[in-house]
Amino acid sequence: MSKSKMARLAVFSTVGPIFIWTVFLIVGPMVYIVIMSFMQKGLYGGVEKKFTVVAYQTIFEETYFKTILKSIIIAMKTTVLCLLLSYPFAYFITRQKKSRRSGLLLFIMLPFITSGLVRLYSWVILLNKTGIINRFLLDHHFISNSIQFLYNDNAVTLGLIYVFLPFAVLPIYNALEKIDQGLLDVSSDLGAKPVRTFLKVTLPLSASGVFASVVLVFVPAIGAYFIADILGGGKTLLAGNLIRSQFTTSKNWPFGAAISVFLLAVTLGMLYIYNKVGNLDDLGV
Amino acid sequence: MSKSKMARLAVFSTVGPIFIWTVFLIVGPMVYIVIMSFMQKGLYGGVEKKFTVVAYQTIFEETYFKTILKSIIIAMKTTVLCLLLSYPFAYFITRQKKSRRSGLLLFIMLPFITSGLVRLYSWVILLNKTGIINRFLLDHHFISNSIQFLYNDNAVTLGLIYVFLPFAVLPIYNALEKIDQGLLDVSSDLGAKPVRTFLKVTLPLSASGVFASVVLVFVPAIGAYFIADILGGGKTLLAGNLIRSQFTTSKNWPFGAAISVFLLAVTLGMLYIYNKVGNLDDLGV
Amino acid sequence: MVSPIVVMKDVVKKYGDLEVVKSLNLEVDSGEFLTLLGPSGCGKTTTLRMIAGFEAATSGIISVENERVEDKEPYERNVNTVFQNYSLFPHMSIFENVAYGLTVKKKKKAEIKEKVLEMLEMVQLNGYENRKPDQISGGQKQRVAIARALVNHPKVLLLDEPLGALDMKLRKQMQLELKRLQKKLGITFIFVTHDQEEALTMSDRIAVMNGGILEQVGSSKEIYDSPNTRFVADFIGESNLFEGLIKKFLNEKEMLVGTEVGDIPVRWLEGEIGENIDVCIRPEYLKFSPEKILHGVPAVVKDFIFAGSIIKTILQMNNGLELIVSTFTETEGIHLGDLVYVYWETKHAVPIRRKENLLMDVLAQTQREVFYHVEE
Amino acid sequence: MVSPIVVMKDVVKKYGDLEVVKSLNLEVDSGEFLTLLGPSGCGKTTTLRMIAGFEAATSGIISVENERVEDKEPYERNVNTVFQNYSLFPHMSIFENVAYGLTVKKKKKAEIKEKVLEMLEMVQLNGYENRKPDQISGGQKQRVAIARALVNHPKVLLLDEPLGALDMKLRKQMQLELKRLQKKLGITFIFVTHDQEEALTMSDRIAVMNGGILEQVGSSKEIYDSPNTRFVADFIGESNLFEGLIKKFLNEKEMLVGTEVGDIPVRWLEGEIGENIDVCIRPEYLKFSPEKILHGVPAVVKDFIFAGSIIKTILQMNNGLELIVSTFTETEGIHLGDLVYVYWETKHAVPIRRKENLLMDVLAQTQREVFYHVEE
Repeated sequence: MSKSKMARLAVFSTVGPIFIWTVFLIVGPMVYIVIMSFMQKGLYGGVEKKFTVVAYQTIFEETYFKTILKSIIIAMKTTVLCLLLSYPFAYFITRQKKSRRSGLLLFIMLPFITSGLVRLYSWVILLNKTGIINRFLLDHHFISNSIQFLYNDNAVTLGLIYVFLPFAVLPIYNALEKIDQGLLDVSSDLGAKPVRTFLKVTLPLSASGVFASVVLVFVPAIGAYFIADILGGGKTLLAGNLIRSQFTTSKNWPFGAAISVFLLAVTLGMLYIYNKVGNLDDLGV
Repeated sequence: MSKSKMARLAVFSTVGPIFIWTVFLIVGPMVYIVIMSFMQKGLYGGVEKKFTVVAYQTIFEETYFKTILKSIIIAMKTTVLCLLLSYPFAYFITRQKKSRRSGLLLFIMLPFITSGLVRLYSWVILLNKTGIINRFLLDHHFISNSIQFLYNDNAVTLGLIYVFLPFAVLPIYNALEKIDQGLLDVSSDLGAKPVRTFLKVTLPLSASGVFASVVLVFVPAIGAYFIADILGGGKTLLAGNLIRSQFTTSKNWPFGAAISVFLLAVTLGMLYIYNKVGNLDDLGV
Repeated sequence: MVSPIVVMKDVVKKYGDLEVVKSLNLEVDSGEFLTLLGPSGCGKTTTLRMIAGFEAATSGIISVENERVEDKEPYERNVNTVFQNYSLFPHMSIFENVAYGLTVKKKKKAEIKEKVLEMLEMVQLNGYENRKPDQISGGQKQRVAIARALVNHPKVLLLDEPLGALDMKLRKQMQLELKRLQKKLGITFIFVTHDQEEALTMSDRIAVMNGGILEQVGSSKEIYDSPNTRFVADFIGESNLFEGLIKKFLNEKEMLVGTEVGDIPVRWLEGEIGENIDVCIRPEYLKFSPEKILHGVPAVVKDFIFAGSIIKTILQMNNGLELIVSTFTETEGIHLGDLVYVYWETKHAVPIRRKENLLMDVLAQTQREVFYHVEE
Repeated sequence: MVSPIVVMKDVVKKYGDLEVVKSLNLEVDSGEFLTLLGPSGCGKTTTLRMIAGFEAATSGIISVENERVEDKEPYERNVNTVFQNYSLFPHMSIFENVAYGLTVKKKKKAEIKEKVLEMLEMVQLNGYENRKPDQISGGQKQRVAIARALVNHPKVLLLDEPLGALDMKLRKQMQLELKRLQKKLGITFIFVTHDQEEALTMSDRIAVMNGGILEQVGSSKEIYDSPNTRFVADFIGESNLFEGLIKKFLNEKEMLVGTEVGDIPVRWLEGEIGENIDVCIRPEYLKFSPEKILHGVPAVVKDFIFAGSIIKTILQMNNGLELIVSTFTETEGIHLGDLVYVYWETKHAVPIRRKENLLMDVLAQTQREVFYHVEE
């Protein structure tokens, strides 16, 4: 055996096991969930080893399905709004001088360095019936009774946007920054006004970044529950809350697993459609 | 005014407000938290407008400080372990053929597309006293009584690693992939064996990726509470749980805010030290 | 008289305190192939980009077809550009790339198709219209970039080192193709390069730039045979340079210049006796012989360099400086170490004014102009 | 006799089914400056990388200093490489870059410092040791890369198009510097380039590659004056090629070749009457005159191209093909459209065997060898 082959073997024998273990750690539970979703629920939690699709049928019961559907719609709203906010923001940063860009990015990322939890509570404090905004409006007689901004779908959506916005900015920024200025010059040189250049060159070339942003926002948004806890105050339930209650109070594990698998399928389906519509295969994404 | 200036003005008048609003949305609550941390707590929640550092003093009371310190240590452990797992993993992927790399990355990211919550519950199910692992060990008489794997610091650390690992892999992978193969060739050409090349070229040139991984793991790990809820079962409290209880049951908002600010300071301090030690200024990071 | 299609007057470009282009005056005639030639960082690309509209001139006037364009955006100027690194749109097919300018101008689909296919045929890329840029070779990419610009029938085509990324053989081939296209279409080409040979073979006129200053504008022959400045002599082709001062005017065509290695006969120059000048003699105009010759400069044979069609003989003069002599064939009977005498026809010894003297001229002229204006 | 320091025997490199290097045999003498020359994709860089150890040969023998190295890792081979894109370590200072090889070999600090500073002085970069690679210019980076390789005193220095990224003037200067360093240190240089002129001026010997095959190995003069194949004639310098067949052997130095444009006298070749051959005549060896000349080929003047030191006259023959004639000065009294007769000295008309005939030779030789082995 040549030395070069030996060296390669040495690398694989070190890295290989870690690699396999990591894959097991990450993929294993995933597989377990899929299996569990096709089992029967145990009486006091747990599962019984019988194949059934009851858990999936339960999803389509009206009360549950309404909640899940609402979750999906809120997650989509959140994603679209995050994109609408983060795209101009990222675009704005890439238009700045190079030296200033990382500073601006750091600035927007700074609050992200503290946990989402605290930032959410600060929203509660700002928005609740005795919060600063209500007090300001009352003091200046814009309103006569305090308004409850919290504990509804909009508050939850706002919270979701707030927590996941930084995730949307970064991939778009990266994609925009990679676009060769020369291509924009060429477009302008060939007679295209800025709006056309944006639509025909900038936007298509940043599609991969937008795709990444969609994944990074939609996926956690569809599963998030603590935001609904805090800003929805138990009145706005999301699929995440439903899942948690199946594993805790309701003790219906297969149903919890089935909702997860269902949401995963919805997510993959949406990404597939996005991919087709966006013609991302053109970009080698 | 020239047309070019007008065009630029048009862009700024569209993008500018969104930019300012985004900054306000993101930075505003942050500022509010800092201010709140220096106020007095209200009797039934809320704050009174009096300057005081009582909240910060409370942090150093033994019971609280122990929890916060433990949080920091667990977050550090999580970070280090995530790096140790993800670096070889990312390295392994970059050593593969280019065509195979994105597939491998997608594979590791796939479970991430389902929410962390469900994956955590699957761990509970695997690890608890009546879980699969215990049943396997009992059935094969490796043990006579079931072992409680859950509800301790190690379970929480495991959970943290599990949830945040994908965040650690990506930046390191990106940094490793950017390293010019020519530099590794040169090192070998000049007589350096693979290990030396790794230590002197690969590792220093991936430092920026490692830094990003540290931020992306340490920051959420120090603030996470739902993982402690699920895997710690109320027995292992983290700083995140402490913060939440101040905003909910304990109604001591300034204290909650002060812990957040304190953790932010610790985080920034750690990153500063890491930056100095790692000599990242050399890399233009 | 052909009227100039592009006029640049007192154009200055500053980046902060750095003056990249210094008061540039240039007229480009309609249908001309003009090359901006100079080393990296001489301001040639910046000049081109100011004409295209990608850079705003700090001051001065730029006009295309008698219309001032300084404040116009690139998309409002009737000039097109071919970039060095191709800059093809990676998300569009070759057809879509070439059609881009016409689509923007909202031409009819049938017309676009006809014109694009015609242009692709002209650059010998018929059949490639459905490929993506990453599916074709470097030379093909360059041809697409040229087609994409030319399909719009611009008044002026700007080319920014378009052949820089191609290898030698392909480059030569593309030079011929470009020249052919330019003649056929009669479009004005402004071509930027740092390759002197490329400039010399392709251009009607060459504008040599150095440090933001236009050193000389003229035909290849003028630039090569009668360089205005030491820089031009040194940058374009190889040259042997002597430092000296004017000693004597021999007749209306010749003068005698005193140098470290003796008095040498030089082409006539409007100058004064005692003025410091440089003398440039091209290596192919130098001859040498083992026999002593009047005004011949003694030198020792140091080296023979075989450069393909040309053999370069390196000679060292008494003062230690080296001369290069180019010949097509080996000089028989001459060996390393031989003492030879170097001579030349006087018309090939070109006198060059020193920069400081040139500056004096400019100052004098400026003063004259100031007086003129005052008198008005 | 100088013994070869690098020997490649029947070296083949395949990527999948693609044979990039085809049974290559090459010996490089100690202290020699050998250039691998060829167009993009001819396998020259792959050949270099096999010597360095970055690519494993699919089959064949590679030895350095009589020691087989095919299975050795790059860090076990006593050769160093200078890469095209510099490949300086961005996180290390210039000093640390140059010191890298010595540090790896665990030399003493004082020794390292002395050697690095000495080498930096040799490449004229003293005072730059504390800078980072991104703080120096392209030419300086290239010099650091060369210093970093040379400080290890390798037996063989491999250079992979090291000057490709530099501009013309800097490139010429670095060519001289490299040649000077090579002579001074007496290290064997194997230099890869696609630039014929660079190869001709710098090399002791040139190995011309095309499509993975070594077409010809020889001194610049041999390659230029007596190309073995049509490819070599065409790739190195400019050439006028006639297709024809051997008609008659005039004497032991000359033969008559029949072509489309008439019978022409050509240098003698060991061939048979009736054999198809190509004839190559370099543009600088062609002469033309308005008067009719024996064996002179009639042609019409189509164009004059001014290329600096050389003026190229393009002539068109009866069969439509064009000839290039190079002269230093304009040919007086000749105008576009004139009918002229082209002639040359017979020794400058080089006969070239056709590839298919060469193949026959190889086959014949192989058969002979087979017989030889059988007889043993």
